[in-house]
Amino acid sequence: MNFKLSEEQSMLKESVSRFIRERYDFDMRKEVMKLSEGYSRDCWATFAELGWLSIPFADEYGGLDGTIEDVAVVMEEMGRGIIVEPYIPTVVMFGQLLSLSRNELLKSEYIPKIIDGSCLGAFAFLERQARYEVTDIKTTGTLQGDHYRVNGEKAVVFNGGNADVIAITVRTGGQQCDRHGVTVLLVQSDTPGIETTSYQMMDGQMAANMVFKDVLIPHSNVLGTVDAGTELVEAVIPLVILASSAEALGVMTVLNELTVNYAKTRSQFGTPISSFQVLQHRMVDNFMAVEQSRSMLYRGLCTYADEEAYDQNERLRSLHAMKVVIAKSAKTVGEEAVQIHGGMGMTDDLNIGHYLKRLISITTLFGDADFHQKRFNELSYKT
Amino acid sequence: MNFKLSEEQSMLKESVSRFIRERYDFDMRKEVMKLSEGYSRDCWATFAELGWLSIPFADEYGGLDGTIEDVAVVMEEMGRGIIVEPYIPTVVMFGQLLSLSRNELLKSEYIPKIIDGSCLGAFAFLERQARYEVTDIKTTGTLQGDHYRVNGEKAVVFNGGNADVIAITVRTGGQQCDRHGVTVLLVQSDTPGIETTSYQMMDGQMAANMVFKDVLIPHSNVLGTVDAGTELVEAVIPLVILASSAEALGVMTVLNELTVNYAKTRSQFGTPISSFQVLQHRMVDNFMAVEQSRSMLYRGLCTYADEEAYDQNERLRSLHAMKVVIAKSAKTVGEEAVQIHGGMGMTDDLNIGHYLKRLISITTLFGDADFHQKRFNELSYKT
Amino acid sequence: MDVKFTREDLMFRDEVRAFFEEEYDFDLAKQVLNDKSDDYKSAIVAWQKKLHKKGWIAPAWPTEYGGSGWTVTQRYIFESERGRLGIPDAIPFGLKMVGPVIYTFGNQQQKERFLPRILSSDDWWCQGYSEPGAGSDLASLQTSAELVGEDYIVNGQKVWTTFAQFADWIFCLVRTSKEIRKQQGISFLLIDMNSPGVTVKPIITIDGKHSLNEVLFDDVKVPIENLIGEQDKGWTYAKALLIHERAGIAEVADSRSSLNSLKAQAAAETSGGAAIIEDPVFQMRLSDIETELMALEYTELRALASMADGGMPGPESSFLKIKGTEIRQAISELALQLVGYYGGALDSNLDPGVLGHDFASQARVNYMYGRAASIYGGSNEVQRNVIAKMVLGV
Amino acid sequence: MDVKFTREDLMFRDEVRAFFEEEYDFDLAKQVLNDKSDDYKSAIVAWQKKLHKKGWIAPAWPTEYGGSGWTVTQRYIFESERGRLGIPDAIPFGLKMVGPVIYTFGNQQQKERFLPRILSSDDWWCQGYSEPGAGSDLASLQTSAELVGEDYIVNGQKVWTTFAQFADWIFCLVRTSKEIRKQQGISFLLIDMNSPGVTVKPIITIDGKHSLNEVLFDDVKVPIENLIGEQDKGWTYAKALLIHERAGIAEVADSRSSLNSLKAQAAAETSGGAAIIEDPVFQMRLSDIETELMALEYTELRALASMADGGMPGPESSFLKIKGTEIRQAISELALQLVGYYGGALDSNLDPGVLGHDFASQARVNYMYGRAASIYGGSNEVQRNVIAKMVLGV
Repeated sequence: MNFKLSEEQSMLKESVSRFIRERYDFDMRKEVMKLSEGYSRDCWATFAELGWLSIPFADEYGGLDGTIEDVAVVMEEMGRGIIVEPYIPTVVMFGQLLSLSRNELLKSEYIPKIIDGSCLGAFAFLERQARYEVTDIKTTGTLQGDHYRVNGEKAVVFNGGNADVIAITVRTGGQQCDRHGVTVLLVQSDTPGIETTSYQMMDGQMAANMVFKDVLIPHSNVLGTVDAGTELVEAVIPLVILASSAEALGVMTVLNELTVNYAKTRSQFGTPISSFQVLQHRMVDNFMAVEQSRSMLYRGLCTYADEEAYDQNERLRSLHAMKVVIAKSAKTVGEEAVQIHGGMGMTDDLNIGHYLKRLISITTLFGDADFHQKRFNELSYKT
Repeated sequence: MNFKLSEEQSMLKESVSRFIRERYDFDMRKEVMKLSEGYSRDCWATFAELGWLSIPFADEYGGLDGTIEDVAVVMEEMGRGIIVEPYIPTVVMFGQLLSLSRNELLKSEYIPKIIDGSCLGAFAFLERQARYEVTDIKTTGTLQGDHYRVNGEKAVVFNGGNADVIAITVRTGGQQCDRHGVTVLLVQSDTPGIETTSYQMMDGQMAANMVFKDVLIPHSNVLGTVDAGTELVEAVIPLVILASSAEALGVMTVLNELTVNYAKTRSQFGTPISSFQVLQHRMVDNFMAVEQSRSMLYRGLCTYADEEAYDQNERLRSLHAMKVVIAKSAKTVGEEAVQIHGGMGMTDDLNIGHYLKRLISITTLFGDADFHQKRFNELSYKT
Repeated sequence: MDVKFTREDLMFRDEVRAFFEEEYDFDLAKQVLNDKSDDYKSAIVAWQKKLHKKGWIAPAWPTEYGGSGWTVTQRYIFESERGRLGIPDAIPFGLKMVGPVIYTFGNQQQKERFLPRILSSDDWWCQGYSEPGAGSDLASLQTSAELVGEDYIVNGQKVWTTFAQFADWIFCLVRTSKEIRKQQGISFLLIDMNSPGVTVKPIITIDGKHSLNEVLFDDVKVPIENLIGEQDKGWTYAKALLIHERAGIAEVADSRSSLNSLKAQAAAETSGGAAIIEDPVFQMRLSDIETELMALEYTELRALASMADGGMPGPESSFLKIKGTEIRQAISELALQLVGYYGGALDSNLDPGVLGHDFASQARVNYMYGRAASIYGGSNEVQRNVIAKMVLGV
Repeated sequence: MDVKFTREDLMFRDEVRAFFEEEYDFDLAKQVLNDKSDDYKSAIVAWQKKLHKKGWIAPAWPTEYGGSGWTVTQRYIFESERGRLGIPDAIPFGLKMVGPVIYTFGNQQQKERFLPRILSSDDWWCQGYSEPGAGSDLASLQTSAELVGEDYIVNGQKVWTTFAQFADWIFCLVRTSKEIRKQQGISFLLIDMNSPGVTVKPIITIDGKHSLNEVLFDDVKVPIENLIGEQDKGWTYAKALLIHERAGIAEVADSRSSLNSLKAQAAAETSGGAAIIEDPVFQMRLSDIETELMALEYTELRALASMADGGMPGPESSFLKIKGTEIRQAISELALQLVGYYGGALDSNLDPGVLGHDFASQARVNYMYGRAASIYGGSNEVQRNVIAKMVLGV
């Protein structure tokens, strides 16, 4: 075991870090958020140039053949900048659904476009009633000839309004919450019958409400296997939560740094507030919370990667536990950052609140702390 | 609403308080605990003389016709002295089962003896498998002629070894966990077939394991109604938990006083440890925890007493919530007292650990925090 | 101990219940209470005027100044019913803050001039305490008031001023002399918000809303008759107010009302086809809060009862503030947890209809703005210091 | 990053597993491990001798002094297997405390004299640091050592000395001169427990057991060759040890083992006819702890890996101590909760057979003695102060 970054990882890390320093400080981020699309096409082009969009894709499509650890290194740095560009929706969600789909035609058509930055993706999985149950799907896909006719509504589709292509879960069989009978389809966003309402989330990311009315999607656009879409989705979720957990780690690290620095400079009662033991100990607890989070990220990465040493149960346990520890830490670290910044922490002008908002979004993604803890319990505690 | 003590209550309080000051300080308590019976007959005689044993009994049997509030006043003071004499087992558990039983013969026989101190009681309700479910009863009572033949085992019978008479729950009908089919019987402790193993608990109270082998108990010794013993037991439990919660309050109050005083006198790093802000805030939290506990005790007393203003659901909710708040406070207050006393808090010679032990026992009695919180939830949260 | 309600108490409960149900405009409240706009202000004022007409606007005031003359139990009942029905508390700045200062420390002329318009809600007040360099350490304030002839000339900057944008008057702590002990030399001044030289600048908070403001004073003339009590003694008045005003600070009724909403939403929202309120883990999260709230309700009642009995004011206001805000924050956190993905949706400009409901964005706003509760009015850290001093004696 | 086990790692895992299963006497352990008697001592020593024979007694020592020469991953594997099987750690006073001080700061003669007998467990060591007036503030210690000829004459009192009743030797911090800075003037002395003038007095703790002692020194003669390093520099050696010894302090494997026992009991104990481990609320209590423990396991691994890479020692030992003891205490609290009424039963003298099992009294003992974990070895408050200084720089 060794947690030192490889030379390549160090270079990636430094490249993201430099980008944020030079082109994406908090004021520049504010400008990006004001753009009508809610993200910067220029920045996205730079991501492509710097190779970040190619990391987890196979060599044969022009990818870097990188691992999820490599993605995590990039995501942690992106967290430090709370970058609003749709890296997770495009590269991790949509990109990995595609990568793991075995649909060679679609892969060779779209992966190169993701890598060169010309194609944005999204994954429409959430329905109003579903909460964190990804198999709770009412949207129907009815096979008619060589097309599926899709009807239904998807909510909070990350990057849905800007995406060129969308992966969508539809029910092709079974009952509303069944694992079986789910199919993942790829659809062009300009296909007739899709009504998209795009909006900005509290964390600056874009999302959309998407209504599908008699949308025709060719059978050849099936990602994975018909009716067995749940397996594909469940193969991609670990990658998403590993990547976003790394991002959360970046966010938390910055928050702690900012908070300690603020405490050292803010004076009350004639002394820096960092001299108050109560604040010291709470900042220590926040430091430990982030270190524990980093440990869980590493544990998640190690366990996920090592199919030889760990069975599936243990691999899932580690991922659920990772989400639990990081979500709890994020809550404490984010809220304490506001508290210790006092009134300043409450202002929309300062970055603190924005980091907190991103943390909340990340910890919600594919399930909050209680959700994952209950899954963990199911896998861990039996008579 | 008014929470000032009445004149009579103030006198009771002062009488217990003086007794502890003069005859039951921590060293004297140690001597009591060394007595072979684990309590002092002399002290018990004094309790009788001072009228404490008569409080909750009806005037016609020589009682003081007092309320549960009056008992609470006494119990809070007893908590300050962590008195090991079996007030709760005798006066509250056994005594109130008897009082509420409507069995006039038994009442006129035993209540005067409880009041004059010549009769100790116990309540045998717990079975090995039952945990906090008082209806989980395997011990059988089989009616034969005008006697019940009782077979089974009761564990952790408070004061079981010293009691002259024992109230016991037996199953006279239904299945193991049924509410119906439970009967409460009164039995002389010297009845043939009872095998008692008496021992001292960690908190200095005495308890016993009691095996019943073909014990014959006359039908006239039924307390309450045959097969409807659960109702009687459930009428007494609120009184027990109100009384013991008041005791816990006394214990916690003393612990906080002792801890703050210790912190003021113990010097480390050239200053009293009470000057450390982290300890200050934790002592403040402990102070607030005890005040919240007192509020819950009062809420419990008020709501329990006022059948006109509150329905049964609300009365039960208040009692469950009281147990929850007090159990949580007790854990924090007790453990923090040890922590702030440092190594000294760990020694068996000091009183701190003994107060902690009593708190643990009280919070376990008739259900711990999680147990009561789940009952509270059942009564509170529905679709 | 007197542990039961009297027959009169129960009749009063029915009267309060009936009044609330008949007079409060629940529909209007639903529309405007969350937008913090002028509609919000007028709805609040209209309701407060109804309470005033009924004689119930100022339960804690002495009857000679317009108080309702209730027993402690009646106040408890009024608050319980208010919480049960989800009716918001009156805006505190006039009724709970400057009003008591005026009737306690003001002169006859001030009482006659200001108290009636506070009771009738004709004047909207705001509080000018905090400054950029004086937050938890309030006594460090720098806004100066120099007596020139019959007027104070006020210069400086106040910050985090809630609803200054609606206010007719502001009560301010200002520095009137530079003594060595910084608590000395502070005066308590009432300033007309329409005075020349007063500027209000909005502060947008992390909920995306405008409740807070900076208030700038640039050579603002304040007539000397607007000084409360003696010059340089303002700290004493402000502190007396802080310790004396124990009711309300815990916001028990408001927490009760939020908790009721939360329960209703948890009964309606589902996960895996089952209502979330049926989830044993979510139930524990709820009752962790609800049991503490039940305790706090009685802690407040005990404080009121002790005050009514002539008990000395102790650290109760700090206690009630800490616990009250901790509970409010805990409720807002659980409410945000409940709405899941939807809590992050829709930052501001879009029709909540996109989500099919508005309670998710509302949960986010409450959570975000609620972070301030442990900061304002003396941070919870400072309140713990106060209790440490007053209770532990350290 | 290197995230997978190698084939060699997996083979090592099998070897450790096999060794533990064959050599450890699980039955004996069950009988004696909780009684803290002489049988306890001899069982411990017997097991440590087996580890020594295998070359695994001192994984962290440099190989030249008898260390096992493992990689970080091997140490991690060894600890994981130990925790999984519930095998206790070696007694730390010789192997993890005084041993490293001797091989780092001792002279050749001291190394030759003491290290082999530490490795072979022929000497039982105890630690003489705390004093009645010097707990968290260790540097205030007063036990004096005055050099008279070739001997130090030691006078004073140590307290909270674990297993002094078994010990052959005690390593002590003593005051050899009264400098202004109290950390100066402290020396590190090795004292034979059989020296005339040494008295051991038991301290019974709130678990009712005897693990701790007072150790009194009355004109005890200690030859000068038992001084480690230079006179008056003992504080430096003690502190270096504290920062350097990062492994083990978190007691991850022991917590894992306790958690496994707790799970087994929760699967066996019932409430309302159902196993307690099926209760969703109890499951949350369990996983609150288990997820933190999983994190801590990797925090320790990261600390080891960083040290193996030559990383500078930082605040890791404080971190591991705080989290490790918090987790151990949380487990003991939940274990006590699990046993309900039985946790309070049977104070000491009675056959646990009365209860039909012994794990309930054991749960109480663990809980009670476990309260000390956040006090000893530098209280958790002091550890947080250390991190504040080293990490936050305040």
